[in-house]
Amino acid sequence: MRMWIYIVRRLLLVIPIVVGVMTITFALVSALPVQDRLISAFGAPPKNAPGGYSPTIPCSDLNKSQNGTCPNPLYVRDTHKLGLDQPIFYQWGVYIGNALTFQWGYVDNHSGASQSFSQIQGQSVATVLGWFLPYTLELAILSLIIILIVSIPLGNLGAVYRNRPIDQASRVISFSGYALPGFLLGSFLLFAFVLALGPSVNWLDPTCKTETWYQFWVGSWPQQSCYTGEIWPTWLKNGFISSPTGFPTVDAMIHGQWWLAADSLLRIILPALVIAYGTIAGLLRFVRNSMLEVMNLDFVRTARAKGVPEKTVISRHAGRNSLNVTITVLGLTFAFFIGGFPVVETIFSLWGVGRMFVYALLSPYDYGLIFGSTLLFTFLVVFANIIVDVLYAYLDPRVRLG
Amino acid sequence: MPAVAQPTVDRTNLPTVDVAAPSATQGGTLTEPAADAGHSPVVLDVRDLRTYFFTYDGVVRALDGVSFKVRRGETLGLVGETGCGKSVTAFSVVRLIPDPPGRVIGGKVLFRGTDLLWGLDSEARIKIDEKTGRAKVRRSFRRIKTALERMSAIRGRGISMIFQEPTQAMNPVFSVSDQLSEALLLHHGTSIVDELLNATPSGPQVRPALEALVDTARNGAPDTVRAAAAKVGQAMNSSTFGTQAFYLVSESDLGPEDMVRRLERVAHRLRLSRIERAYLRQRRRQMVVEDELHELYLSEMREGHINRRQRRVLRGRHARNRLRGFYYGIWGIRGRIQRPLRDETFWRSVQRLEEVSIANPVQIARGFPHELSGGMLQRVMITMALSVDPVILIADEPTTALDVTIQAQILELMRDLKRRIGTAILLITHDLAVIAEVADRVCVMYAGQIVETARARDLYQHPLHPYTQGLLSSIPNLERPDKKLSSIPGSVPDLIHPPVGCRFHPRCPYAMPICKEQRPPTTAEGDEHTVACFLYKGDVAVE
Amino acid sequence: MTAEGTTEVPTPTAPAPAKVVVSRRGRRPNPRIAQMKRTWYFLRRNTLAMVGIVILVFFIGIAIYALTQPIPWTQLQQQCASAGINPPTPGSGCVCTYYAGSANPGPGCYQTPLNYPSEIAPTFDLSHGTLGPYPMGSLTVAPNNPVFYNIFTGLLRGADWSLGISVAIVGTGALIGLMVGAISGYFGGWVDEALMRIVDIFLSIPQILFVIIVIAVLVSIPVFQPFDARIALLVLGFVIVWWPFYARIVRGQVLVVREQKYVEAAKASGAGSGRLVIRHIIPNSVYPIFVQMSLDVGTIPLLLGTLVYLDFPIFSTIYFPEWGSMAALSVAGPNGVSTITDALLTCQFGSCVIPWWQFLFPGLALFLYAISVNFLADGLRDALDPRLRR
Amino acid sequence: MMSTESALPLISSFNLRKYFPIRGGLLSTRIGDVRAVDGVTLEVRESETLGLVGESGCGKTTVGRLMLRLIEPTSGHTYYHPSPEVLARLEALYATLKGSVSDNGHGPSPEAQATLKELDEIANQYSLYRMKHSKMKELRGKLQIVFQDPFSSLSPRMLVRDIIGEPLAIHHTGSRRERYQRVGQLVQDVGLNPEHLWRFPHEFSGGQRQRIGIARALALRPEFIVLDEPTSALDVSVQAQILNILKKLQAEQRLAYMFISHHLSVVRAMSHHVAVMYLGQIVERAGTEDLFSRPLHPYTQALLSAIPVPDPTLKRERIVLKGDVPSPAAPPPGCRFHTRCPAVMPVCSTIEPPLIEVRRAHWVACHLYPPSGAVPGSSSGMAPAVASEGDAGAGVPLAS
Repeated sequence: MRMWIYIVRRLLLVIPIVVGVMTITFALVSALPVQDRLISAFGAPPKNAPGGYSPTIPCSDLNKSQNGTCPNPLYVRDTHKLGLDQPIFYQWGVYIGNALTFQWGYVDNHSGASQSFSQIQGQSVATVLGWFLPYTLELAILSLIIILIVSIPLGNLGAVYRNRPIDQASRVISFSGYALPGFLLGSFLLFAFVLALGPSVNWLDPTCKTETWYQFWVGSWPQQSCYTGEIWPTWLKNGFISSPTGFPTVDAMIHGQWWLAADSLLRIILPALVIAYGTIAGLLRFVRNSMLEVMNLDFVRTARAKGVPEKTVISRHAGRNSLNVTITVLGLTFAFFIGGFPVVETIFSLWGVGRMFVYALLSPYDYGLIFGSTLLFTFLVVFANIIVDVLYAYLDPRVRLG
Repeated sequence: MPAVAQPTVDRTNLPTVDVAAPSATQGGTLTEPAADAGHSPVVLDVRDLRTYFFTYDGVVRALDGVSFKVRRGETLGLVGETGCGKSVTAFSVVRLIPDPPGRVIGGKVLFRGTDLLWGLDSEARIKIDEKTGRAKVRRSFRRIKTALERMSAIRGRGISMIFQEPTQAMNPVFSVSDQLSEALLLHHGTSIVDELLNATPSGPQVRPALEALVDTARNGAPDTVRAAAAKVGQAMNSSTFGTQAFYLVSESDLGPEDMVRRLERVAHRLRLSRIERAYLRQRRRQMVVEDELHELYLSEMREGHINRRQRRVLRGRHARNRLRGFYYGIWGIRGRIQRPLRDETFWRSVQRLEEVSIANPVQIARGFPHELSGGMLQRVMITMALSVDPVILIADEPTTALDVTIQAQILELMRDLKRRIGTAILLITHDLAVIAEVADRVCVMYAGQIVETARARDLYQHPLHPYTQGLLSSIPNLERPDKKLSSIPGSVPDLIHPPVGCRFHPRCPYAMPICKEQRPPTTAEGDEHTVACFLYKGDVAVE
Repeated sequence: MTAEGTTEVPTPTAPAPAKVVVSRRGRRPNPRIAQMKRTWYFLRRNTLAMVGIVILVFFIGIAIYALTQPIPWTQLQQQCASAGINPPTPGSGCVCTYYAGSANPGPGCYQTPLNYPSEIAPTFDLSHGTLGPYPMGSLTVAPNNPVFYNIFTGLLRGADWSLGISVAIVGTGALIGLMVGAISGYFGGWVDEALMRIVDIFLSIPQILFVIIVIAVLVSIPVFQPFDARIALLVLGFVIVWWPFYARIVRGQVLVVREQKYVEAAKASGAGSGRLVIRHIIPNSVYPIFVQMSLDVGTIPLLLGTLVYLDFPIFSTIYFPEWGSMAALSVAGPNGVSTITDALLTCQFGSCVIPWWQFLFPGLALFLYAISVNFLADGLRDALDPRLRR
Repeated sequence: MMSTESALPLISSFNLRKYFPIRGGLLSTRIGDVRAVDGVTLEVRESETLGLVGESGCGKTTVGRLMLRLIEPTSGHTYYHPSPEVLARLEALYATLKGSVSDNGHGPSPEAQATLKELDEIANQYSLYRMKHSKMKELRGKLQIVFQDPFSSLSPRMLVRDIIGEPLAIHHTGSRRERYQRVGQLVQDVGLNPEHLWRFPHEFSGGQRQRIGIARALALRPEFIVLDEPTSALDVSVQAQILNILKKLQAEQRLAYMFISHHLSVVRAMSHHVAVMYLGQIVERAGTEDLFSRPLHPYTQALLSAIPVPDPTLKRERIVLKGDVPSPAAPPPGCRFHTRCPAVMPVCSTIEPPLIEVRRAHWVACHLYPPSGAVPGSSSGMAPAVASEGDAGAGVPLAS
């Protein structure tokens, strides 16, 4: 009962955060120069229009001209169309409304992304991101699994065998994780597994297109096509939307292509490792320190005095308590975790929301895609935090029972 | 030797005894009249115990040659100011000293003739730097690990403890029943599983017993209902079902036939499925192996050498059983196959809570530590410590964190339990008054040494050591409040640079030159009364 | 621990006040120094921390040494000539000094921020064989306008930039965070609620993306266009994103300290809020940020590198040797395709050499710097935290 | 120590109430109150000690902090140095108020409103809680506090010299040099020596820290000091030292103490008057001798009998109270003690007994002692307790 109240309260707390994030993006957008916004909304001004989107144009019409210039009709029309002539609060309301209803603008042919992926021209940003989200999610889930599998046992061992080889090892791992930026680690791995080892192991190579592996099992092996600029796997139906679920691995299974499924998992192992590494670094120290603190607490001493064997003391009594801290920290570092995606997806030229963000960044006027992907990532973080809090409440009766 | 055979006897027969009738026939054989406590066998004999802490500021000589005896069924009080090493003594006995920084350096802790500190000297290689006074400690972690394994055979069933802060001392994420049943399973596991396996949920005599129970419940005085419930338990030879039935009928207000049907439904849960039985048998096998391991550890400590072959055999069996256990873990329904055991242990912990006369044991057992008051938690702690029928109970400042009225309750409870179970109690507190309430004999500690040991009566009537005298006279007295409080000047010395000779001499009113030079010997003044002070010239006590 | 004999029962005869003049002459050493010694003792026992200190000292030494080194003009000219760019003379050509706000630089001249004289010197030929479109051993922003310079010199010159920027960011962010956190924690109530909600909002946006979009917007704002010291914008953007971390940490600590009895004692003797916050609360709640700050000083160059790697425009116009960006530019390619992938696209297996030296050395420098800072920070935490100190 | 009745009241509080809100529910709205202090009326006389006794959570510490205005009360007022006529008027008003409120529980009657209005006027003039901050800051020098926990009451990052000198610095008394001289003087008064000034608090033992705390409280030459369990964290021998110092200081500087403690024997050794608190209310108030020799309220009797005595020879019959203290969030109706009272009557669970003067200067809030002039002697006062010992002692002693 109290648990439900807790969850509902947590959900209510999400509202101000989401609105606040949208407000921040709104502030950033409205700080942009008006002309850029017009271009990003309506494309480049027509060649014949004098002065383009400049607010005023020189004219000789005396009755409405001051010192030889009069307002640019194109500018006036489009600002009105975009609602930029309204008071700022009204604009804010409109913006929030659109953002909440996933109207984040359109990907037009100015976008670097649309140049690379001709299929997404003219689609709405939300749709496009919806197409790409599953690829990112698969990567995220895999790397989360890696994170949990590695960091919790290692951290606990580090606390138990304190200042001894395993502790030092975990220390070095975590610090090197702090100190290795994703792009360097990714490049190293790419070197090691793609160039150094050559085609013999290119089944690990994420940059390689999946369908070639597929074709290989079908019978032909075009080695070159592994490195052509082709981006989308042709085996997926209607362009790059894998159907029916959108998750390539799942779809491959549904299509009965088990090798394909295994392959598309194999190919995101390296990126997942790169993403996981940074987060593991952050998590390990917290797990270890919290475990150390818990093991100095009284109830652990009580358990020992009861005659509970040491293994059980650590795994059951201490471990369960430090698990709460671990989960909380995982929630806190989730934003960083998400921040790794653009880089990694770029290095390994995977397709995903992060890469969309980068493409949008490189294209001059593609604000819709930039802010859209940012909002999407933020929603992911918020969602993860809700899950973490509920899990925490479930694990800790002090929270659950108020 | 019989002293060692004792614990196995306790573990096997006690559960069946006290489960049948909680308070009445409780351990009548074990109770010792206080008169011949002097002649009853010594269960704990601590000789010249030394515990040091190696810190930044230097080596803290927390315990420097502490010796005392605890006899069966008696209560020994250990009293002294903060930092005099009372708690360190207790933790050294069960080897709960956090290491680093602490470490037991030397001495003997004979628990029924077994030296708990066996193999200690080879563990520590300590170099003390004379200039800075700091120390380098080399540890062989393997030896420490084995030593701790050995201790798990002693802790709980041999020596169990209760602590000062009940709210801190219980695990916040587990319910009271979880923590109680953990202790129960650790030490009575086999018998619990046996009873669960031998329970007969159906039979000719079950139904009538249930009906009898129900109609006694309709017009029943509680104890008659309880008796009827116990009869039901006997009928199904599972005593926990008796308790469960008692609380069912006393709480719910169903019509009689519904009640009977409901009871039968509950009883039906005791009819175990094949997988559940298999699981229980596996648990039992594991418990048996663990018991054997503990026996092995005990014998190792007795005979003084490690029996590697036997260890390898037992460990192998343990590991194989673990693997079989994983099979049940992988089996998706682990929660369900564990449920019979969980219910059993839950109701057993309810029974244990009844024994310490807690009014609503079911709610308490379901509750979590943060929902209960300090006094209640302390009772639960006592229950937990005593539920394994320990030979010695070490109570470390059990009432310090509690209020006066609650303290009175707890002391009352401890006296009562002592009368019933006859466990030897080592009571550690700074409050001379509390000691006076419960202790048979008292050791007064000062700066890591025991300065005086006597029967409580003697100590309070004629204290010999100046420190004891000072302590007693500095207690504000309710009877004579007008007299000015006399206080001991100064404060406890730091144990990094303890005073040479008698450690009390800087604060001692009778300090003599010899006190500054050598440490006074422990001399006997009258029977059971020893004191370490140069003022007294009794014959040197044989420790 | 107390020293002996200091606490005899008070004697009614108090000496004359004249004898009670309080001065430390001839008494024990300054207790603060004693505390530092204590910390240093625990730090010294921590091997990794000592390693970190050594590396940091080494790098600082390098930075100082680099500032004294002249620029090899003649070498520069030869190399530029060989690379087919018009030969440089001091102040013009492919290496020049560009002052913000002055006229547009000549061809192949790359401005440096804050009127910082460009240290760009030509590369040493580090390998045999060539790689795709890029000149050997060079860092580049885009294939059509190569920036030549010597990796070694760049590394030398990079030290002070990396340190300077991250210290500036962390310092400012920590200051803001300290103020916000202290206010929020001390006054509590709706102030706390509001501020913490804001902090949550900021923290729930992925930091890297947030920094990028903030800086992107700042750069595109016409007001900032003439003002060309974009590093200031960079720092500003990072600070906007970074202060909430410190605010949250400080606030948590303040909530603990606020309940301490000594604060109440000061209140009981009439201290106002200002005095309480400045004298009691802040001094007792800053330590946790120090650790966080030192960690971030190590982390931020990596993030700079990440920004550059994402080909973020702010670095494509202004260019300066900084480890993060050096490493990033060495692996980054045009529109988000990494050099490696590019190399894979251009030359098939084994037919060409991958410029490992390009990102190995800057990457190594970056890695060593960050890891040493982390070692030091962790050692500090252990030394300052009595619970973890053993 | 005999209580000198001639002494004037130095500080007196009327009907102090402090409710801490409990927040909860969906929008964390206020779902209840923790009634930490509920209608406490106290007075401390010049250079005398009032002992405040009670179990943990009974609100005694809150009373102390309220009387120093370290927290603002929910209602009620405290008057510092009230002039005799004001005091007399106040007592009269509160008496009438109590009468008029007790006869109709709901809503104050018109005359009650009149009294309330007059009370408000007096409060506006004299009450501690209506003072402007500048005036309050001056007064703070006269009202000081010594805390229970000697380990959290001294700032770990300040030198002892600065800790003790801080009140002086706050009030800008004298030059820096004079201040340090005064600090050195204070340090010697509490029995430390000047070299300690150059240390940090963590270098001291508990007793020494408590001495530092006392020195800090004395810095501004206060008249009234709240001693909040000053010795409960200390050992007996050190406790005796501290108590002796406090007594000496009181004799030298004519200090008035409010000695808050759960340790009755210490309270008896220290104080002239004693007030016993239970669940935020005062159940008994009397001179020390009177209270300890002839306790009237069952709770006081139980408390007294629960104190363990350091003498194994004498075995007293003890009243063991059942159960725990109820939570102050939901105090039981009527007499708050009736859930644990050994002498409980049906009336106890319905009507809340007023605090009435059953003997001279001996106030009790219990239905055993009817407000009528016929005051039962101590014998009949003990009677219910004695009767209760039968069922409390026999059978299961701790059934709750």
